Amino acid sequence: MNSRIEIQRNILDFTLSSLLRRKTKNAVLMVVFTIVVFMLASIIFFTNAVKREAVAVLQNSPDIVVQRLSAGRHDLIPADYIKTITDMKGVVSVKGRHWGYYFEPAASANFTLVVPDDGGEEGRIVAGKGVSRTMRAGDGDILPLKSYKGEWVVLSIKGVLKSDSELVSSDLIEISEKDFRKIFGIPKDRFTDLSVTVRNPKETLTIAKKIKDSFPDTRPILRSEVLRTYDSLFNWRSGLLLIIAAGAVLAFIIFAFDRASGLSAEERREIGILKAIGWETSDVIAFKFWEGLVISLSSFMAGIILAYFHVFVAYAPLFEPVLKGWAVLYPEFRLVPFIDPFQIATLFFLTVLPYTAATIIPSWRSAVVDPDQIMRSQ
Amino acid sequence: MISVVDVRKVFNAGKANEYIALDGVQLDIEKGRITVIKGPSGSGKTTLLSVIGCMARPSSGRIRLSGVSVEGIPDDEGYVETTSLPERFLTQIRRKTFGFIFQQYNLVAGMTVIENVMLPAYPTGEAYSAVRNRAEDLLKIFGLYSRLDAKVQWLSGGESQRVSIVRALINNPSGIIADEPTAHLDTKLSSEFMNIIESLNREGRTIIIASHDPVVCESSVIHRVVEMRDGKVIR
Amino acid sequence: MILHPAIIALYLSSFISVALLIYSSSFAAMILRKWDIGSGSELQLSLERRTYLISVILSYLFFFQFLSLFLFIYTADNLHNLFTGSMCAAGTLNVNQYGYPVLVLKIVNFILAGVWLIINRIDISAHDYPLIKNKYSLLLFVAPLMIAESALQTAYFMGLNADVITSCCGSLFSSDSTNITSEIASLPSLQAKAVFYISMTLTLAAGIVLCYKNKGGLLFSILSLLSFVISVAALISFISLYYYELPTHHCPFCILQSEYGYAGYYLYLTLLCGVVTGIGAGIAGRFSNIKSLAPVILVIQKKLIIASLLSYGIFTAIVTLKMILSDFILEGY
Amino acid sequence: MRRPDRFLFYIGANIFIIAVMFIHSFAATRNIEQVFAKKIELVKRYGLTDLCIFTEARYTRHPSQADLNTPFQDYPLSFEHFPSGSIISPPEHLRLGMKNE
Repeated sequence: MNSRIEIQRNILDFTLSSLLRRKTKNAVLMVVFTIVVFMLASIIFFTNAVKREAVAVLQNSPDIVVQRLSAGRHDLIPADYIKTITDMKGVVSVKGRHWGYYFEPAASANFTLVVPDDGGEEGRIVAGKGVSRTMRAGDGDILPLKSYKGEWVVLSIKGVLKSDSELVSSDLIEISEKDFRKIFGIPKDRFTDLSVTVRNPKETLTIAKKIKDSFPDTRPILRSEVLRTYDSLFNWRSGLLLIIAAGAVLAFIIFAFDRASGLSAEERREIGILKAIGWETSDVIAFKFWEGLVISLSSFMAGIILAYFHVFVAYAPLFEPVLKGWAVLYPEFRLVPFIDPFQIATLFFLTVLPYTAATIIPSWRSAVVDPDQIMRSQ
Repeated sequence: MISVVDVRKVFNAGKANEYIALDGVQLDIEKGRITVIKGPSGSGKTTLLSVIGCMARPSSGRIRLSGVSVEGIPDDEGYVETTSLPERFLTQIRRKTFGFIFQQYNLVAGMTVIENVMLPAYPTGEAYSAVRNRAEDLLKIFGLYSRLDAKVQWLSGGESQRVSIVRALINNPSGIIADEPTAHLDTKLSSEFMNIIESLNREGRTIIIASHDPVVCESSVIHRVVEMRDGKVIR
Repeated sequence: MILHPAIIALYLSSFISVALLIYSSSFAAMILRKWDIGSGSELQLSLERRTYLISVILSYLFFFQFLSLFLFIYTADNLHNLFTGSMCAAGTLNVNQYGYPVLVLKIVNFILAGVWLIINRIDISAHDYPLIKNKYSLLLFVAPLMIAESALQTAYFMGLNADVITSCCGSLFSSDSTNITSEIASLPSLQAKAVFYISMTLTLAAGIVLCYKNKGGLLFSILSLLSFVISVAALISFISLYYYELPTHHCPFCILQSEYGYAGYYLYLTLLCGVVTGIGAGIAGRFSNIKSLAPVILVIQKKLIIASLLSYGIFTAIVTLKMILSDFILEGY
Repeated sequence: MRRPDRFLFYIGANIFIIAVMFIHSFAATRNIEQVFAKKIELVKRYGLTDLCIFTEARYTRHPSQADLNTPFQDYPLSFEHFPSGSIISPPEHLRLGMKNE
C-alpha cells in the first residue's frame, strides 16, 4: 500500500518537473482555464446569491398585489374595490398603495416613489442611498421634484436609508401621500394598486380567484409568484449566459484537446524514454492523469477563489456594465455570500469534466508508444 | 540465463510493407558473460535486443528467462516464459532484470543528473530516500558526484554516457543491454566504456551489447560474438 | 424545459459518458471476438493497448457517475420551488414518470461501474487476463443501461414544466397513501428495525464466513445487495424520522439538506461503498478456482469484504447512535 | 521538501482558502432574519415586491409586476432595447402562461 502511494508520489514528482520544464505553454493553458472557471463561477455565484436573497427578503412582501389593467396597461385602481375585497372571507386587510416612477431629467435617472403605510410626513422625504448619491443630496438637503403641472414641489430630506439595504431601496424615495398626489395628480379615490393580506396562506389562490371573478379587470399577483419569479429570474437567462459561456468553454476544450494530442517531438521523446527505461503504460497514463489534475485542479480552485472575491468581496465590478445597462442610478448592493457545495459541483461538471474527457484519449495515445521505439528511431 | 527459441518478428504483417526483422532466431545467452551481437545495420540486432529485453513481443517463438520472479507469473523449473505475457508484466520483469544503455544516451533534457538517474526507479515504489542514496553512491563510483545537480544538457558526451550507465544500474538489474553504446564516443572513451563493462561483468552481471564497432567486437573483455545478417544468426 | 446550470452540467456529463461508452463498447465487441492472449500479432498488441484506455475511461465514468448521482438529487431538490406542492426532491422527481427511473438507473449504473472496476482490478493482476471476456461482456451490458439512463434523464428534464402540481414527500412517503414507498413508510417501526438489524448481522456473518472459510461468495453478494435495499427502506421507514424528529415525515431526500447537516450524504456514501465492495467481494470469490488468480484473489477478496463490512458497520453505527442519542421517541406513534 | 509535497501543500492551502470561503459564507448567512433585518423591515414598511437591481426600465425595476408587453408600451414598434431586459426573464405567472386569467 505504502509503495503504491510512493509510486504515485514519484510520478507526481516527474509530472511537476515536466510541467515546470514547459512553463510558458502550461501557464497559458492554466491562465485560460482559470479565466473560464472564474467567469462561470462568477455568474453562478452572483445569480444564486441574488436569488437566495430575493427569496429571503421578499417573504415579507404583500400576500396578494391587485393591479388593475386597462387596455393592456396598468391603470390606477379605484378605492371602492377595497371595500368589496375586504368583505371577502379570509381577507384580513386591504390597503391601497401609492407608488410610481419619477424621471429626474437633470440626472436623467429614474426614481421609485413610495408612500409608507402610515402616510408619511408632508414636505419631507427619506431618500435611498442611490438617490442621495445620484443627486448629491444628503440628510437635511432640499430635493425639489417637478409636479405634473410643471410646478416645483420642494421636499426636504429627513434621512437617507442605510447602504446595507441598497438591494431593495437604492432608488426609493419615501414620500407622503399628499405630496405623491400633488406630484402625479392622482385623484383621491385612486390607488396604484392594492395589497391584500390573507389570514390563511393556503387560501391565497382561492381568494385571488374570487378577486378576479368580482373584478375581471384586475390582475392579482401572489407572493408565491413573486418568489418564483425571482427563483427563476436568472434561471432561463443565466442558463443562456452559460450556454454562451459554453462557447468559451468549448473553445478552451478544443484548445486543451489540441494541446494534449499535439505533443511536441520533445514530449514524445520523453515518454519514449520513460517507457524504454521501465515505465509501464499505466505509469505513463498516471503521469498524464496527474498532469491533467495539476492543471485542472489548480485552475479550478484559483478560478473559484477569484470568483468569490470578485462577487462577494469586490461586489462584482465586472458585471456592473451589464447590470447597469443604460441606467444612471446604479445600486451598489452588497450581496450576502450564499454558496453551497453544489455550485462547486456544478462548476466542476461544467469545466473539469469536459477538460478531462477531452484529454483522456490523447493522453492514452501518447502513453502506448512502443517501448523499443526509442531504439528503432535513431 | 536467456534462451531464444525460433523467434520471428514481423512488422506490418499481411500488408504490402511487411518486413521480417527476425527470422527464426535460435540463441542461448549464458549467465554472467559478455555477449556481443554483431552485424550490419538492418540485420535485426536492435529488434533482437528489444525482444530479449522484454520491450516487444515476438510474433512467434519463445523466450525464456531464468532467475527472475514477478508476482502473478508462474515459474516453470526456474524459467519464465515471457513470450505471451502482456506488456504490464513484461515491464515488471524488464525493470527488475535489465538495465538499458542506448546509442543516443536518451537522457531527459531539463532534468538534473540525479533525477535522470532515478527515473527508472520511480514506478517501482521503492522509498525515495533509499533510491536517492543508491543513486548518489553510484554517481560517486562513476565520478559524477560533483555534477549531481547539473542539468543533463550541460554534460559532455562521456559524462552523458556514464550517466546513462548509472541510470541503467539504478534498479540493480542482473543484466545490462546496450545498443550501439560507443557510436558517439571516440576511441579513448570507447575503451573506457569497455573497462566499465568489464567491471560490471565482474560484479556478476550478464551483458549483451549490439555493436559493429571494432573497439567493442575485438575487445579482450568480451566472451562471445554472435553474428547476424538479415534477421538470422549466422555464427 | 428549464435551463438551470446544474441541469446543463448533468446533460453535459451524461453526453460525455455516453460518447465515451459507445467508443469503448465498440472495442469491447472487438476484444470479445478477436482476443488471443498467446498471440504476438499486431492486432492483439493493439487490443491490449486498448484495454488500458477502457480501464481509464471506466474509472472516470465511475467517478462522474458518483458525482452525477448526487448532483441529480441536489438539482431535483433545488428545483422544488418551481413546482406547486413539492417541498423537496421527492416532489420534483414525481413531476413526470421519468424522475424515479432515472434515479434508480443512476444508482444501478454506479454499482455496475464499481463492480466492473473491481473485476478489472482482479483481472489485470493475473498474467493471462483470465476475466477479459467476462469483463467486456459486462461492459456491453452496462453500456445500454447508461444510454437508457441518459435518455431518460433527458426526457425527464425536457418534461419538467414548472407549476405542475406534484405530490411532495409528505404524501409520497406518508403512511396514508397506497404505493410501495408508502407501504415501506407504514411498516411498524419495531419490525422494520428488526429486519434492518437482522440483515446487517447476516451480512456480517456471511462476510466473516467468506473471509475465513472462503465459502458463500454468492450469498455474501446477495446479502450485501439486500442490506443496501433494506437500509434504504429503513431510511424511509424509521431512520429519517430520527433526523426530522417528526413522526410522519418519511422522506429519504430531505436528510440531504443542510438543515440536517448533510447527514444523508455520509449515510448514502457508506451504503453505496458497502454495496459495491460487497458485490465485488462475492464475485471475486467466484473466480478463486482460476489458477492464475489463485495467489492474488484471496487478498483482494479479503480487502473487499473488510471494506464492505466497514462501510455497513459505519452506517449501522451512525444510525444506532442517532437513535440512542436522539430524545425523539418513535415507538407509540 | 520534495516537489509533490510542495504541490500538496499548495493544494492544501487552496482547500483552506475555499474552506474559509465556506465558513465566511456560512457565518454570513446563518441567521438570515438578522442579516436581512433592515431589508425585511423596508419590504414590510413599503410593501415592496422587487429587488432594486436594474433601474433602467419599469419592467426591469419591478420584474414581478410587469407585463409581457411592457417593453413595447413606450412605443408599439420598439424592440426591447435595455440591456438588462436581456438578462432577466419575464415574471413567472406570465412566462408560464397559466393561472387566474
